[in-house]
Amino acid sequence: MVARDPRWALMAEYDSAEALVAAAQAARDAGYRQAEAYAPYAIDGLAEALGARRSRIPAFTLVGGIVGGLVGYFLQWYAAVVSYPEEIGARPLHSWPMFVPVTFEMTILLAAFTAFFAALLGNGLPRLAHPVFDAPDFDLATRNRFFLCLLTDDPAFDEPEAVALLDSTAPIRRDEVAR
Amino acid sequence: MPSPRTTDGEVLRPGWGYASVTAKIAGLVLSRPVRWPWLAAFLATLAMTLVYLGAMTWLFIKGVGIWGINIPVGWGFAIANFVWWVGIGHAGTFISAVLLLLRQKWRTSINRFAEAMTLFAAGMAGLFPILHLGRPWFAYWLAPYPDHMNLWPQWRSPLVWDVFAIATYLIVSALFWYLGMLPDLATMRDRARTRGKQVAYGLLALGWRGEARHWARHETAYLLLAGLATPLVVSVHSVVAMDFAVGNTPGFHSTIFPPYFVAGALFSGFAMVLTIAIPLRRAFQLQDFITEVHLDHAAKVLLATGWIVAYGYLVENFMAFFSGDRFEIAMTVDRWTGFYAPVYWAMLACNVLLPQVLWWRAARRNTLLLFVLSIFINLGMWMERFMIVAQSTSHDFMPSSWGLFIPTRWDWIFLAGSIGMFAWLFLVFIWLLPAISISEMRELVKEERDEPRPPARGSSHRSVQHGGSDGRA
Amino acid sequence: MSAVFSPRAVLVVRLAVLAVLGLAVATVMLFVWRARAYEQLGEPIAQPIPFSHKHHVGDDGIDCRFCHTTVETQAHAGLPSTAICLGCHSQLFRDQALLAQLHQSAATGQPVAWQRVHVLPDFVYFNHSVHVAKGVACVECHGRVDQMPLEWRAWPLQMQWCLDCHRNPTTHLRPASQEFAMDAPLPDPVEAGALARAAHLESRRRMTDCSTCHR
Amino acid sequence: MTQPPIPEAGARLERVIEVQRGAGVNRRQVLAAMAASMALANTACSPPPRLQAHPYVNLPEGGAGGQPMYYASAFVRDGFAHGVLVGSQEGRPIKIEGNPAHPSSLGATDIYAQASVLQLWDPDRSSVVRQRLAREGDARVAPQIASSTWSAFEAAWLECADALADPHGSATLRILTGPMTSPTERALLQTLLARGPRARWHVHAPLSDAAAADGAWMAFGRHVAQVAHFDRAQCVLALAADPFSDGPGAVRHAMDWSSARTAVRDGIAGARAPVLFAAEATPGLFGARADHRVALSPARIEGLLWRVAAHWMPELTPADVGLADPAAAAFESRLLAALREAGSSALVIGGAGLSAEAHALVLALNQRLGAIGRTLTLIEPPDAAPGAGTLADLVDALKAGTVDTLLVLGANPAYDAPAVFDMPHALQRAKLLVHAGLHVDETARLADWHLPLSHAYEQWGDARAHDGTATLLQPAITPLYDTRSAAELLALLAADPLRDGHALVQRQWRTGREADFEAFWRKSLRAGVVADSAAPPLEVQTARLPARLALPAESPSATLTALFVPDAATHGGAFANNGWLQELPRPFTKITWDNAALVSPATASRLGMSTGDVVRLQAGMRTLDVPVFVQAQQADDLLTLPLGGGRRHAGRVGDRVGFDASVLRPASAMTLAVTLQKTGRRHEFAVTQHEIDQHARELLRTVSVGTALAPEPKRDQLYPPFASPVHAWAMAIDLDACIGCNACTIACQAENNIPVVGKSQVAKGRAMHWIRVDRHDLEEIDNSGFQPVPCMHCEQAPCELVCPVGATVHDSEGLNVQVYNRCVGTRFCSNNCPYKVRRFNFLQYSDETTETLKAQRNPDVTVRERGVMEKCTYCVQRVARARQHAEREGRPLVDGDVVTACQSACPTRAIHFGDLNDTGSDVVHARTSPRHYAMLAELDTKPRTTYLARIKPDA
Repeated sequence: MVARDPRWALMAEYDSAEALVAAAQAARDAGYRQAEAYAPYAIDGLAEALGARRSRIPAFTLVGGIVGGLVGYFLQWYAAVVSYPEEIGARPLHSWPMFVPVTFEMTILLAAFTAFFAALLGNGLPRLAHPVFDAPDFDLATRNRFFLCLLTDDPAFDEPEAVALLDSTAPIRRDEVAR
Repeated sequence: MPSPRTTDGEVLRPGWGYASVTAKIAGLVLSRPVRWPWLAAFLATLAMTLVYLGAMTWLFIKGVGIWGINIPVGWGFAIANFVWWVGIGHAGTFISAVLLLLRQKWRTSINRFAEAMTLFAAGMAGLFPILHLGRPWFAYWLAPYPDHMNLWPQWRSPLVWDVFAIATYLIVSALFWYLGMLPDLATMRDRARTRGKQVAYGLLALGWRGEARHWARHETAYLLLAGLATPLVVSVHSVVAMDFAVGNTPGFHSTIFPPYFVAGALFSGFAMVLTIAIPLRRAFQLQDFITEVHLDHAAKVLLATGWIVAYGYLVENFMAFFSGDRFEIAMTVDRWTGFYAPVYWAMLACNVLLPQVLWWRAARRNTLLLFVLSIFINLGMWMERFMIVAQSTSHDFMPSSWGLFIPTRWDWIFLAGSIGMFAWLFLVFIWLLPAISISEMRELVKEERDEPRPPARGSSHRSVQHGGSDGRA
Repeated sequence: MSAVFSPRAVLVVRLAVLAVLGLAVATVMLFVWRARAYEQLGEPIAQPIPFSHKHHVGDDGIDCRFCHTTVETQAHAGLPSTAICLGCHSQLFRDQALLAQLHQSAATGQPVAWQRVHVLPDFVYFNHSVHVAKGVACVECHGRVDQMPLEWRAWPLQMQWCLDCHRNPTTHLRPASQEFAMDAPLPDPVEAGALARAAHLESRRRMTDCSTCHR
Repeated sequence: MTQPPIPEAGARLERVIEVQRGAGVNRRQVLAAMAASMALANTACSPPPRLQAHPYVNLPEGGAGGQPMYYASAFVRDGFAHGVLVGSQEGRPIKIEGNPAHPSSLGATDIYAQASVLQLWDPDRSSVVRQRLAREGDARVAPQIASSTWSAFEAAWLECADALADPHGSATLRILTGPMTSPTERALLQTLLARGPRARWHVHAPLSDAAAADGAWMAFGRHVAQVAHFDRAQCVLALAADPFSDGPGAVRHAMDWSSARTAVRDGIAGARAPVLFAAEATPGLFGARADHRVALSPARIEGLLWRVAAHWMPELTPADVGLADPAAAAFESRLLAALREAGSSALVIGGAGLSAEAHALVLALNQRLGAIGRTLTLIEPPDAAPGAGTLADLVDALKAGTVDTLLVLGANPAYDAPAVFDMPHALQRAKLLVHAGLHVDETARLADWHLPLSHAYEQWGDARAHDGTATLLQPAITPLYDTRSAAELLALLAADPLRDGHALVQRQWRTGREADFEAFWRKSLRAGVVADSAAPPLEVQTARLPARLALPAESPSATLTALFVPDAATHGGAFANNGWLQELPRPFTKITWDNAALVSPATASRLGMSTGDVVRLQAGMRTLDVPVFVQAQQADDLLTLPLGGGRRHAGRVGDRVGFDASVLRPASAMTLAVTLQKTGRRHEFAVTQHEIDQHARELLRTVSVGTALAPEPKRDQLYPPFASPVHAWAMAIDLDACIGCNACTIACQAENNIPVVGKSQVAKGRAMHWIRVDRHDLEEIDNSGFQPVPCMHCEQAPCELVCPVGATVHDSEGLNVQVYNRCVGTRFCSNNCPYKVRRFNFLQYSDETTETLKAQRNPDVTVRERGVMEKCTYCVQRVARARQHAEREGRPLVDGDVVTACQSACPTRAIHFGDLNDTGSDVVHARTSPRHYAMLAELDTKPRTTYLARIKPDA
């Protein structure tokens, strides 16, 4: 096999969201599949421009919620009817109307957990160390600057073309990101 | 420097850029502009917190008998405080979640500290049910777990519902809060200049780097949490209301309670938001972010919820007589004329009478007046909780067992202590974390810019006079 | 700028997190272990006089009721009084140093301070006589004392354990003739059923009422 | 009834305390563990404390315990015997039951008999002989007290005994005792008196009304004791008297009255019950139950008496009769009719506050009515003290300095003698003062020698009942301390060859029975009474009519009449150190830990006073500051002063509780004219019931005789009910029988280890009584009604629903059980209890340090710790005991096997308890009555505790 490129990516820096979105679009049109874009806030359409698929988080959350509800109700039914049945104020052992609140809370709780961790894991976080952190100016990615990275591992990556592509998007600067 | 073109719609004064917004809010934490007022408040509230912890220790040693509670009034201040704090703990999530779903721009600059307030208030609330137990060291018996006694919680008790509701609410609010703060923590990491802060914020930021797909998932999850938190907000205080509504005591046993408690919760919650926001924006020069518009909107919510609460009072009294239940009637008459009547009328004054000034725009934009009013509403809402808890039980079915609850000094210490600890936690929060969501403010900046006026150039030019250069500083 | 966390730092963080998790697990394990220790199963307990059930019951074959006189009539089985011990030991081994405390007790009127082996909390009201009357043999709760040189606790004596039997007692009953025997086998299901009917056992609900054991 | 206890009882107690101490350690360590668990949230992580087990050295008869043993004995109050069964567990007397065979009890008890067991275990009881050293100078001011021994005292006594016995000497001996009915003690006392030619006996009965005795003397020229038979009476008139609470026959009176009413209660057509007329000055239990009641000052009551008597005594002149009293006109006419109709079945009783003449007239009236021999038996007073002097005589002798040796036996004159005698100083005039008693009380502190006496349950002895029936006292436990019984002490003083109580009593009763003594002895011990020992009726001549006193002029508005009565709980101070009684709500005022001057609302408003005002009373030179309590049912211009407060040396409980009314009390009379002025100070009462009006909530219902209550509407049920397949326990309380005597409350407290919480806690609203007795003003009958309220054991219990940990649940027999060890103390159950019968341990209430108090506790009932809810359990431990007993015998439970503590104590049998599944049971019968109802039935809690409405007197 060929030795891997010592660089992780080529990176271009922009000062406006519009520029970044345009560049991302261009990269995608040029066939790049592993381009990454960084912005200080959520930019509508940027992820789509990079070709992100529709998120599956909502589906996970729904499942989590259903599981939570079932677990919650089963817990109450099992404790009150099976494990240690006791006469409480002459109410039936299985007094379902009174099991509703806890069931509801458990539904919300597990759904919330799923949504939260699905987002985190989906983003591969926590990941404290990443090549881009060593890139010049990257601390501005959380302030007011916008970045586009073309990854060297991308099968479509070809040095001269990539350089040309990035320059064509009029970045305020371009750097190489080491692995 | 109020801009000449300030209009109703403005939730961010013009002239702010990404960098300046970032610098301003991050600066509040990193280069703490206001030292002395903060330090004074911090020390004062810290002292109150220590007193509070001391009082708790004494309570655990001696027992709840140090309070004024008795038979028939088994619940006194502790539960009144609990309900009051839970109520206050509602505004935050309501603002963040509901207003987010409703796409209310004005939530942006107040949601972060409102959520923090929610967490701390709910925390204060969560303490009281444990403190008020006769044997607090067995509080964990309210949680279901397999034990060698083969015993479980009694699921029909609203107190168990409480445990689940409050716990869920605390956890979900915390997740929501943290998820929203993640990008800002990254900002802090990158703005921090000392190694220690970089590491601390770096760890908390979990390596957030603002990648486009991350933002997308982040937004989805954030919206989902908002969607889940919205019914949660309604459920939590409904469950708390059921602590009373499920009981049979005249004054407890009322179907209006859940909606009326939720409304009351928002009422007191927004009052507390104002109580906090007004000094905050003044102390930290945030008038540009928290504008009169925010206050105005909050005031309108106050007015609306205030009327729902008033309706609640009306229905309570009406139903007492309409039902023809002699016990309800006697209890209601006692409310009007009995030992606790002064509290009742003062409560009505605070919660129904005073808020009516908010019909006037001038009043809604007068920060001092709003501040005072918000405090009165907090007071009034506390008195409402107290009336429900103490007066109802003091005057129930058996005249031969009627008795009064007279608070001891310990009752007052626990009320004051919880307020002090709440304030202390909040001060710690604005000391260590960005009190306003930076990333969302950037979006706001973007949206402001995309609007035809003011022209983009102008903005960057104006931004210079803010000292917040958009170039590499 | 340079990254906040070098790969090395990340490793450190990872290890730290692992350590914390490991510690948490260890603590839980510790608590569980101590909880088990609470039951003190099979731990022989030193006594002022090293009394051996193995010798008295196993070797000599003395009936339980000979010493525990009130087991059939009262809540307490009856810890044998000094006089009962002396009933034999005024003759047997009377000069043994081991028994000095016994004679001293008889002389001074001060009881022998035995260490308790089977302890129930103050709020549990166990009644030996009823269990005996219903056909619950000694071994069911005290185990094979005839094999215990020093008495130890054979069963946890915790609520869950009591409940297990109270929920289906039938399988724990023996005929009156074998209640005080140590090695009598449990009767077959048919006979057990007959015993249960004869004993007029109360309903399962009654047997698990709180008021059955707590007052 | 079992054999007398065996000698090891003492050792047994030692052991008990040992074990208790062990348990104490245990509890403390558990608490520590719990404290740790606050941090660790895991109690299991501290290994269990290693406990010790102490066997008997010799196993007592009756086994190791677990089964209670009952010793027939008697509790002696004011010299009279109240037959009881002393219930012992593990050798410790822990609970008193009435003795069904005893004429004063018939199985029931009053509050004092119930509380007597706490008196036995009172940690402040005197335990050692005390001697005052260095008598010269004014040593008494700064006395040096040294604990001494009986032998030392005996030696000291022998010295002066010879001097006393010397026929030519001058040394004098005076003996002061309370009323004394014990044959043994009286015999020994006579021998002692006989030994000293200059010895004299004085009797001091602080609460007895001299006027009554003088009245009898006036009428018949001799002393008589009156034995009333309510069961034979058709009409009873009580004049300033409360036969349901005063005197040794009170319980019997209530019992007879109640049983005479059963036919009417059961609605049997044409049944007649005794009609009660009460003319009373201050509210009493009899008045509250009377069919016709009027509140008058004692003087006006006398007027009434003369007017009524005149109808049977033509020889009385109009001057004697006086003018009609408008206040009593209606009452009077009704009364006359009733008396005429009743004839010889009428019964008239006079009480404290009447003059001797009035008492004489009462006897005469009874005689003219023909009541004597039918509803009223006159007997030789069991406590007659022929030749004995009064306290006044003794004081004169003391002041004259003619008393060398004064022996005070079982009396406390330094506290309870009227202040006019200036007893503390008078006593110091005696050259040698010897005091013997249960406590180191006010008198003991002045004495040169204090000798500790044994409690009734620690000694062999005997005493007579109100009708003269003798009871043998047998010890249920050997003395806790080095004490002697009164008989043993007298034997010592009289240099009797016998010193042991057992021998002394046997000698006393052997005379005349040598033949079959052993059989007699066993029989009497087991029965608790000596058969056929009741006093024979006296034959009296026709009563001489007294001369009418000049009617006292209507007192000027500034002066009021003060009436001295024994406190309704501390009984003149004798029980002041008894926490149960101090904390017992007084029947009418519901005051605890206090006594108060009662005034009528009219008088209060006239003088501008309200409850809690402290006023200064003045009579002659003496003044006393007392807090006022405004009480309806009180006669106008009358001030009731309860005796028994303000003890100076009662003990840790009784010291300085309330005021000491004897400061104002005159030498003999029970009334006194006083002037009153306000001090402007206020006093806080600890009251357990603030609201007397029941706000038309029909909690306490009344019906006219023969009519039925409207049946409760049938309510639809959302859920099918839970069945109680085997037993279904229930209680029915007959409000027509209840006289509000509080015996149930104390019985429950004794049975269920209910802690005493103290005045400040009661004032906060934290009294712990499991069964409280509510009093309501009933407009419809213009009188007070009493309603005992235990847990209702609702079938649809609101408390259970809201408990988050299932600490209060229903058991299969329908008991609403409270599982203390599961309770975390949210108090939601109490908030949700419509009847407010739940009680909470807001602080650590139960005493875990005082050994003797721990020894009193019922081992079958958990001692509740701080933070736990508790309430009436229907005496679940008694249910369990009965069940286990039946199961050992292989038989089913039958009606009457289970008797709750309140039920067994009740003097009127108002409480019915039993199994609803047993169709023949007493409680089922009660629930079929047309008077049957459930309190707050509209809440549909389906209470198992229900009530039978009180029957209105027919107008």
